Amino acid sequence: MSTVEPFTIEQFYKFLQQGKLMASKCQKCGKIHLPPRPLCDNCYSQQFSWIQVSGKGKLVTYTIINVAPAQFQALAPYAVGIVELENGQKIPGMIQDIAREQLKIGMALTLDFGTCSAPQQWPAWPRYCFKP
Amino acid sequence: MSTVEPFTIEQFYKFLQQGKLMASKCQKCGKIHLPPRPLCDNCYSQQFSWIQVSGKGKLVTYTIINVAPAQFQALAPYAVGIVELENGQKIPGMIQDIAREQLKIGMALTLDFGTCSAPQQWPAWPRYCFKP
Amino acid sequence: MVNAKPLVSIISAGMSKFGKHDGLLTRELFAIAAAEAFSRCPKLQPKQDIKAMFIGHMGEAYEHQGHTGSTLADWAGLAGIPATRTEAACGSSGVALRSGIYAVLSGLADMVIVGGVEKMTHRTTAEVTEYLAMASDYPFEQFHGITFPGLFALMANAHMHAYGTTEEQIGMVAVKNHYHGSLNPKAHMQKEITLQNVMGSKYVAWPLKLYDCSLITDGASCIIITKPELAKKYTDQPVHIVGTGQASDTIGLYERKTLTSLQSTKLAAKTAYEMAGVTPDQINLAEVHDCFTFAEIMHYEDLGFCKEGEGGKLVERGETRLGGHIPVNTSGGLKSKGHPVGATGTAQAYEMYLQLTDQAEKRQVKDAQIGLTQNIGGSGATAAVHIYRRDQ
Amino acid sequence: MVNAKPLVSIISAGMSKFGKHDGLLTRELFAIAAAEAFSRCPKLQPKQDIKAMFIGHMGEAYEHQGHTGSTLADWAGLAGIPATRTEAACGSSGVALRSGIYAVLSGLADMVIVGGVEKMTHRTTAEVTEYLAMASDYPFEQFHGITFPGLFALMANAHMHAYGTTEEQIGMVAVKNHYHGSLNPKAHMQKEITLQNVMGSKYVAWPLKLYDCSLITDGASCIIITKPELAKKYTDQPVHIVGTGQASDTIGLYERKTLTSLQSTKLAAKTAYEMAGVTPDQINLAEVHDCFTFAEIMHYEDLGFCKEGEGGKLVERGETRLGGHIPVNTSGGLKSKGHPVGATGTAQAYEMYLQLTDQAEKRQVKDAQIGLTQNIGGSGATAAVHIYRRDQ
Ligand SMILES: [Zn+2]
Ligand SMILES: [Zn+2]
Repeated sequence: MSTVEPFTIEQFYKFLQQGKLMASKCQKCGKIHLPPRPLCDNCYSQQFSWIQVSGKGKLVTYTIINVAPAQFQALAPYAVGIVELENGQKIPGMIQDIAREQLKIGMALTLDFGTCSAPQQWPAWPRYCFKP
Repeated sequence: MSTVEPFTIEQFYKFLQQGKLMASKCQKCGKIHLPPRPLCDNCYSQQFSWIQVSGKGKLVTYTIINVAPAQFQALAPYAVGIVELENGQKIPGMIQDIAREQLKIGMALTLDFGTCSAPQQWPAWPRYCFKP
Repeated sequence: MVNAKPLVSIISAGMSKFGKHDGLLTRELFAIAAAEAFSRCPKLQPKQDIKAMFIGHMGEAYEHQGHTGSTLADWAGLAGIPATRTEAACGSSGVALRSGIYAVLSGLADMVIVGGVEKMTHRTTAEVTEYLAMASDYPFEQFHGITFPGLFALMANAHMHAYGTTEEQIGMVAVKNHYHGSLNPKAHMQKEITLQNVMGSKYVAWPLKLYDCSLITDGASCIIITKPELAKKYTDQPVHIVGTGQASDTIGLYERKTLTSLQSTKLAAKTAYEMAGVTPDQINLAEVHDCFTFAEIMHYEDLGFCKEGEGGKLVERGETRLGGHIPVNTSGGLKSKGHPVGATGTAQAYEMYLQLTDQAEKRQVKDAQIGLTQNIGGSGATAAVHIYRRDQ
Repeated sequence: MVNAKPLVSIISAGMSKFGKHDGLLTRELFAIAAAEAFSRCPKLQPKQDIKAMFIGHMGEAYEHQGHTGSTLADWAGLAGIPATRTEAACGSSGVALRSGIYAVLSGLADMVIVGGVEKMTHRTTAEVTEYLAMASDYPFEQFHGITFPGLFALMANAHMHAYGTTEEQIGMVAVKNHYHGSLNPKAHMQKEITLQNVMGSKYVAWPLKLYDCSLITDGASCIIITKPELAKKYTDQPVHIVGTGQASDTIGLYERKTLTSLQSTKLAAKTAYEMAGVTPDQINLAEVHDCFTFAEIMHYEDLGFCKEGEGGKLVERGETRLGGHIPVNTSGGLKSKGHPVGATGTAQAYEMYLQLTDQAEKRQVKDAQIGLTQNIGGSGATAAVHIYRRDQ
């Protein structure tokens, strides 16, 4: 491709829809941004490149949402957590396909593409989740 | 009645529902508040009494709303204006039962109780309007 | 004896009863708080003396009413003065206070009213939950079904894992704050609860239960601040603000280096302590942001009231209970006094004003000289810390 | 020659293109504006130098995202600093600027970034109309079906009745501002229109037509201000702010003594003029709040550019057009540059920065020394006026 996709959150989700977990790398200081940012918060550069990162990581913390927002009530109770990926970036998301008792800080989880989307108006992004 | 109704906007609308246009009068400085206020903005007293005021007044300014909020779209186009009542207080509202060409700044109008309510959730107040 | 130079001085304060106020609008609720502040200070001529207003207000959705700075100035009888709404979620009026201090120190406004208000109970719990969620990151938190209690639950779990903090210790914060609230006639809930009540309540977001959550409440609060050299013209008993700190952090909890403490609190506290020339052990009492019970434990640590990881033990030993070494949330806190979000920051300052002028009645802390308030927004992307000193 | 003492000095400024930015979030849009301000000033080290942020942002509903002060600090690479969102409807960032000036003058923050942002175009017109309506009084205006254009239409009708101002004169504001916008590469609309275009467009709220209304636009803007004595360390060409005024009025239009002028503008302007030691006839150019064309005519009068009732004639004579006696809205104004509400106040300051450093290219006002910006909220319950001076 001759044009580079914009370094935006929307583009991050578009890549997810294509089955790719993408981060941006600052061309000046090397910092990896996940999600991408238009301005490096380390060195203020606006020059980035896309890198594909591994969806494997470990669970940093989790909780079980019992009282859910209207939009998610059909799914409750559900587990959410923050996962540290192999490249060191942390992202949050729902955790699926695991019994509540088996959730453990430090356990291995893998990002799964687009299986737990819920209907909505704006924004029309796919929703990833984590699985064992 | 032994208890005085609270000097609130909600109470103002409750009185309207009873067919009464009520204002509050500051017991310290005499300022008439329409709508009522819990704190006199002239002298900072919190002591008031209710007074009934005339719904007759004259039109200070008006416009025709062509592009209406969702809730009012069925009524559009409709006239709204600000009316100065006989006691000198000004209040806004819809103007009904008059052809657009007959609207004139300075014309006499009278407050009409509860004929142009539109459905809604919060707040459950009756909606007054002005008529020739 | 701490003798830090005052930045500004509080000459009066007002607060509505916190609770359910059917039939009152935001503007009316705030006018009630302003009325108390005005009448408490007979020498004050509000129209002549007050030069600016900063008001914390979080949610324009509750009454479909934004532009609340000018709205509240109008309804407080102050139309004309510069009136500014600040919003930093649950930290909205802590930030209003900070902004008011800037204004007094600037020399452009000798006297400023700062306050906050939220009218919430006329909306359903589902609506309130939705409105409050706006304080957290949309694209990676709200979007993935992470609620506001959920964010604090994520931190609580990390803290329990790292330091062995227990659900019982977390629940003890609720018991303590309800005890304090039972002594505060303006608190939303004025009855004591037991640890069994807390432990038996339903999970909202494990490990946080219903009784670990602050209340949905209507309320308003304000204080009037002025230059220290003008304060004695208005009152014999001013309370001095000797330190102020405000800090931010990433909006997303997930982007932070640690999940067991808030860098925003630490940064704001460091600034405020240094400005005041005070160390944490010199603080006699504090109002901290117990939006969820666990948060209070984390705040103890971040504010230096105990070592990292020992917050659970601090509450367990009763040191933060009235009569303890450092009473925290004598007002009842957000947990028992209630949490009308925009009003919370200046309600903390209101409690400090009462305590440091010996007007706190049944919950008065004896011989308190120095107090601290800490107000946060969202999951801690904003923190405001202020340090107060009794007039000497 | 005016030589008023600077309050603060602008050392840099940034602004996104105003327009439709599909696929960008509020935070990303603001980061783009901040990036311009940072790169325009190579000596600036943002993390080390910038001590606080004030950000105008009106609507949390657009992205279900409140708490935007800290959010934007984070995305501008400034997480950690005190970051405060101010909201005063369409006047949100004018008020942010005022708050930033307080902060610099306070001595607590030597350098402050003030800005504003709104991302609007991803929502439907009905949604935007609903969100904007929150700026006006709910219980007596919104509740009775009075829209935002409706409020200005009520004022326009009163003005036409009192002074004989004509619909054509009102429309000439649109023609002039579109001409100016055609010279601004960052304007949303960059094409000229004719008076026939305006007069032939559909009524929104009589006498205001579609072409009398400002645009629904995405955009962000910011400026960086510091103490005057520090400015030259960062740039050879600072612009000085020599006057600031902010005022409020009743939230309800109906409660005001007059409907043909805004007391908030008059009060804010009086304060700013006195502080600057400047009279209206010394103003060389101005950016005023033309949310609706009629408003600009009223602002001419309230700011003292002409006598009461003569605003219509001022625009008719071309005096406020580029090349005229006092060019107004050389940027294109809200009408042609666009009105991303929270961004508007500091976008006005951005234009003033360009003009007073000779960077306004095709729309440069020759020999301009003194400029003024006026930003209002809602139907005028808030006004912020600032006066700028070229460095000498
Ligand atoms: Zn970098
Ligand atoms: Zn009175």
